[in-house]
Amino acid sequence: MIDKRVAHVDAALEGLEDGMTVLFGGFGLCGIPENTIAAVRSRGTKNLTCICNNAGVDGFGLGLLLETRQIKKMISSYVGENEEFERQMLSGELDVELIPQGTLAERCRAAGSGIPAFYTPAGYGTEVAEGKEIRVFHGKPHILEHAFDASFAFVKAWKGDASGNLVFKGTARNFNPLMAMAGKITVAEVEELVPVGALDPNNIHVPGIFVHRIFQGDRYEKRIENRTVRKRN
Amino acid sequence: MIDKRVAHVDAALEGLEDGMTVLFGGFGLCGIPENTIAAVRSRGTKNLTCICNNAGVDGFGLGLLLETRQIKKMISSYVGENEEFERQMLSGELDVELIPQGTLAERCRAAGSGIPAFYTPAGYGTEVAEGKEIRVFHGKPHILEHAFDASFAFVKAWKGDASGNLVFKGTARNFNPLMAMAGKITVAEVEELVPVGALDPNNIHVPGIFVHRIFQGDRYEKRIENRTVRKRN
Amino acid sequence: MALDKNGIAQRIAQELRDGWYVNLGIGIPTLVANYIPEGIAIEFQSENGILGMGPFPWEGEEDPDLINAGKQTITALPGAAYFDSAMSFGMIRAKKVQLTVLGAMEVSEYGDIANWKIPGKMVKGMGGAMDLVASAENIIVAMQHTNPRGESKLLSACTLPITGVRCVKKIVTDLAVLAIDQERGFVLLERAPGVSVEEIIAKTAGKIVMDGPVPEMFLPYSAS
Amino acid sequence: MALDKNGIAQRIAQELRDGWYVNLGIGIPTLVANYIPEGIAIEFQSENGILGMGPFPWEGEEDPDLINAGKQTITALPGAAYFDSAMSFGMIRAKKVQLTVLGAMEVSEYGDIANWKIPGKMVKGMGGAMDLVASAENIIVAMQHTNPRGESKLLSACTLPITGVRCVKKIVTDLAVLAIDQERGFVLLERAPGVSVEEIIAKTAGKIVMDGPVPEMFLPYSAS
Repeated sequence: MIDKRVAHVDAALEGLEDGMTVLFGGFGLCGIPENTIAAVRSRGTKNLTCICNNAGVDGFGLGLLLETRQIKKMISSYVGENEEFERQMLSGELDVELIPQGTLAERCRAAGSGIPAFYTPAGYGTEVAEGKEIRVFHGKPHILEHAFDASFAFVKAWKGDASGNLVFKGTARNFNPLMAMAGKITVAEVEELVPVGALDPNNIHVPGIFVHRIFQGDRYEKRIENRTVRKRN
Repeated sequence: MIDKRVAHVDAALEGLEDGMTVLFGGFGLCGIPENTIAAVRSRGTKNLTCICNNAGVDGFGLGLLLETRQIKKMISSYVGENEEFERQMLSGELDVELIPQGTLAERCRAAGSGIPAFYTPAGYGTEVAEGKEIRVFHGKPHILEHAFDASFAFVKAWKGDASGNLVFKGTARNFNPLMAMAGKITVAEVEELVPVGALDPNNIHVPGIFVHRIFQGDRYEKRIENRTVRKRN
Repeated sequence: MALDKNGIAQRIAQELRDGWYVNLGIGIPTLVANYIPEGIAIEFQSENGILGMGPFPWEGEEDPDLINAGKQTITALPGAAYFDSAMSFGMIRAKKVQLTVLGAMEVSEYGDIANWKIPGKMVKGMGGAMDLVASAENIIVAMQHTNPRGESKLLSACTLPITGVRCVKKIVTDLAVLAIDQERGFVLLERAPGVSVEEIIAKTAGKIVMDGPVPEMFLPYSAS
Repeated sequence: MALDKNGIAQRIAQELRDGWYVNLGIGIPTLVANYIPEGIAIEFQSENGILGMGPFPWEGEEDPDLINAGKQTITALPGAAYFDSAMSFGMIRAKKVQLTVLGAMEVSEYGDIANWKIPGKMVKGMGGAMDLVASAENIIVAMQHTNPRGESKLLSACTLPITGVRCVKKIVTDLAVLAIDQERGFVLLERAPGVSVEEIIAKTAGKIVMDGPVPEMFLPYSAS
C-alpha cells in the first residue's frame, strides 16, 4: 500500500506556486474543498488560474480567494451570485473564460485519461467555437477541444483511505473525480479518513493512483446556496 | 421509475437482426453475458459483427456463436485460446479486426458519451495507424479514433434493479459499463435483480438511463480460463 | 387570456411520454415536474449528477450534498443514481435524455436559441446550456412571447449571442405553442385560451405559418 | 552464466522505487512481483481493471470474477480498487503507472518494440500492449537475448511488425542490462555473472556502446 497521507493541509500544498493553473472540485458550494481553499488563502499564493465550474459566493468557496486577489483568471461555466467577482471582472482585474459545462467536465476527464483532444458538438455556431477547428461527423459539426493542463487538483471527498481511494456522497461528486484524475499533483481532502480495507473495492469512485496527497479536513460548513423545501402541514 | 424489466431473455433480443453490429461485455470469460449469448445462438441471428475484447474459447463464450457461424466479423484486442476461431480466421470465413485494448475501451466510452472522435497515442507508428489521421500534441504523435456505432450492447452485471441501474463485481466489470453506455439498445443480464431502492445511489456503476432491457440470468457457469493458485502447505 | 408560468409548464407537461428521461432548466421548466400526466413514468436528470431527482425536501431535511443544477436542495427517489459531471454530460451528448426544456431570451425561426449572454451586461455563463442544446434531439423552449419591453422574442434571426444553432423543436409561450420548421419558420400549432391568432402574429417578429385553423390549448387544470 | 527467468525478474525488481504503480506483462514480467525489495511500497495495476493486485489465491479460494490481464485468478490486497477498462487505460495513457515491464520478440536500438505479430503465423492480437508502450514513460523489456534459433533479438531495426516506436528505456536479458540511447544505440550497463562483454557484443545485432568497464549484475539472491 502506497501511503498518501499528509499530516496537515499545509504539507498538502507543498510546491504550489504563484501563477500556477489549478483545478478546484465542486458545483456551486456543493462538494468544494473547504479546508484546501482556506489553506491556499493563508499561503497567499497569487496569480492563480483557477479551473472550477463556479467561482463561489462572496465570502465563501473561491469567493475567499477572490477577496484576497489571489486569482488572476477563472475558467468556469457559470459565475453568477458573486458581487466581488463581478466587480473584478468588470474592472478588468480578473480574466474570465466561460466554457460549456460538459466541455469543462470532458476536458478534465481527457487530461486524466491521456486523451489530448476530442470533438464535441457543444458550442458549435456560438462564440465558444471561434478560432477552433470544426469538423463534421455523421452530418453534424463538432468542435475540437483540448485536455486541461493543470499543476494541482484540489478535490473534496466524503471518505478516503491512506492509499488515496476516494468515495463521494450524493451530488457532491460532480467535478471532483474528474479533477482528481486531471491534476499533476492531486490533493484530496476527505470528511472521513477510513482505515485501508474499509472501503469496498467495488465502490471506489477515484482509485488511489490518481491521488498524491490526502488528509482529513475539519469544520465543514457545507453552506447551502439555494435552500428549497416543501413546507410541512 | 421507468421499468426496464423483460420477462425473458428472448424478449430482450427483440429487434436483433442478421448483419447487425453488436457489443459483448467481458474480458476473457470473466463477466460475459452467458444467458444472452445462449439466446443469440438459439435465435440463430447471422452475419453479426461482434465487438468484444476477446472471442471466447472453444465451446464457451463467443465460441458458441463461432461454432454456429453466426459471426461474420470480430473486432477485438486479443483472440487467442480458440481453435475454431483460428480455423475460421485462417480459412477466411471470419473477418477479424484487431485493435488496441485501450482504444477498444475508449471507442465504447466515446459512443456512450456523444464524443464522435478522439486522439490517442496507442498504435502510432504501427499498422494500426495505417490510413488514419495522425496529429501531434505536445510533441507526441496521436491517432484519430472514432466512436463505435453498434445496434445492441449485451452486458452482464452482478446486481441490477428494474430501473436498469447496474453494479459489477471485481474485475468482471471490465468492458461491461462502457458497452452498456454505447449500445443503441442495451440489454443487461444480472445475477441478481434486486428491488428498486436496494442499490445505494452512490454506488451505481451504470445508471439505468443507459439500459433498455434487464433480466435476471440463471445457471451461471463462470468458467475460469487460467486457474492459478498458491498451494496450501 | 395569456398563460401564467404554471400554465406554460402545464402545457409542456402534455409533451411528456412514458419512459422518457427529462432535463428541466431553471425557472418555468422546473415547474413542468408538477404536471406529469398520470400513468406515465418519467425520470428527471439534473446535469450536476443525478438521475431520479425527486421533489424538494421537507423542511429540516435539506442535505447540502444533494442539490440540482439550479443549486436547489432536492431529494432522490428510489432507483436514483449519482454520477460525475463527465458521465452526466456523456449521457446528454449521447442523446439518452429524451427531452430538454429550457428558457430563452430569443428563438429564431430556424430554431437558433439565445439564452446566455446580453452584451454590455454581466455575463454569468452558459452553464450546461450549450451542451444541452447542441446534443438534445428534442428541445422545448418555455418562455414569454415578448420581452418586458413588449418586443417579440420569436425572431427571424437572433440578435443576441446564440447558445445553439437550429436546435429548438418547439416553443411554448404564454400565448401559443409553435413548432420550428426549417423550411417555413414558426408553425403556429395552438393558441392560449382566448388569445387570437392575430395577436400572436402581431407579437411574432419571425416568419409565422399555419396549417389550417389554430385550436386553443387544452389545459385540464385551471391555468392560473 | 546466463540468467534464468527468475534471475531476469530479480534484476528488474531492483529498478522498482518506493511509491510506484507497476504494470507487469505476461510471462517473465509477472515474476518480478516475487522480488520486491524490502522497505518499499509498490502497487500492481492490471489493465483489465484492478489496482492493488495481490498474489494468486489459496487453492479453493479462486474467484472467477477476479482475474488479471493474463486471465489468471488473483487476489486483491486491502486498499485495492476495481474499475472499468476505460478508466484503466485512462490511467495508463495519463502516465499514472510509473513502470511497465513486458516481454518482446525484438527491440531496436532506437527503442522500437515488436511483440505482437509474426507474419504468416496466427496473430492473437496486441491486447493492451500498444496502449502501454505508447503511453508509459518507463518501459523495461524482459526477454532472452537471442531467439530459439540463436539470433539476436536486439537489432538495428525491428524486422517484425512493431508494437510501438522509440518507447523502450531499458532491456534486461539473460545476458545483460542495456539502456536505449536514441543517439548511440544500446548502452551496455551490466553483464550477467560470468558472461563476457565479448559474448554480449557477439549476440547483439544492433549498435552497442559502453561507457567504460561493464560491471556484473548484483543479484542478492542466488540467480537460479
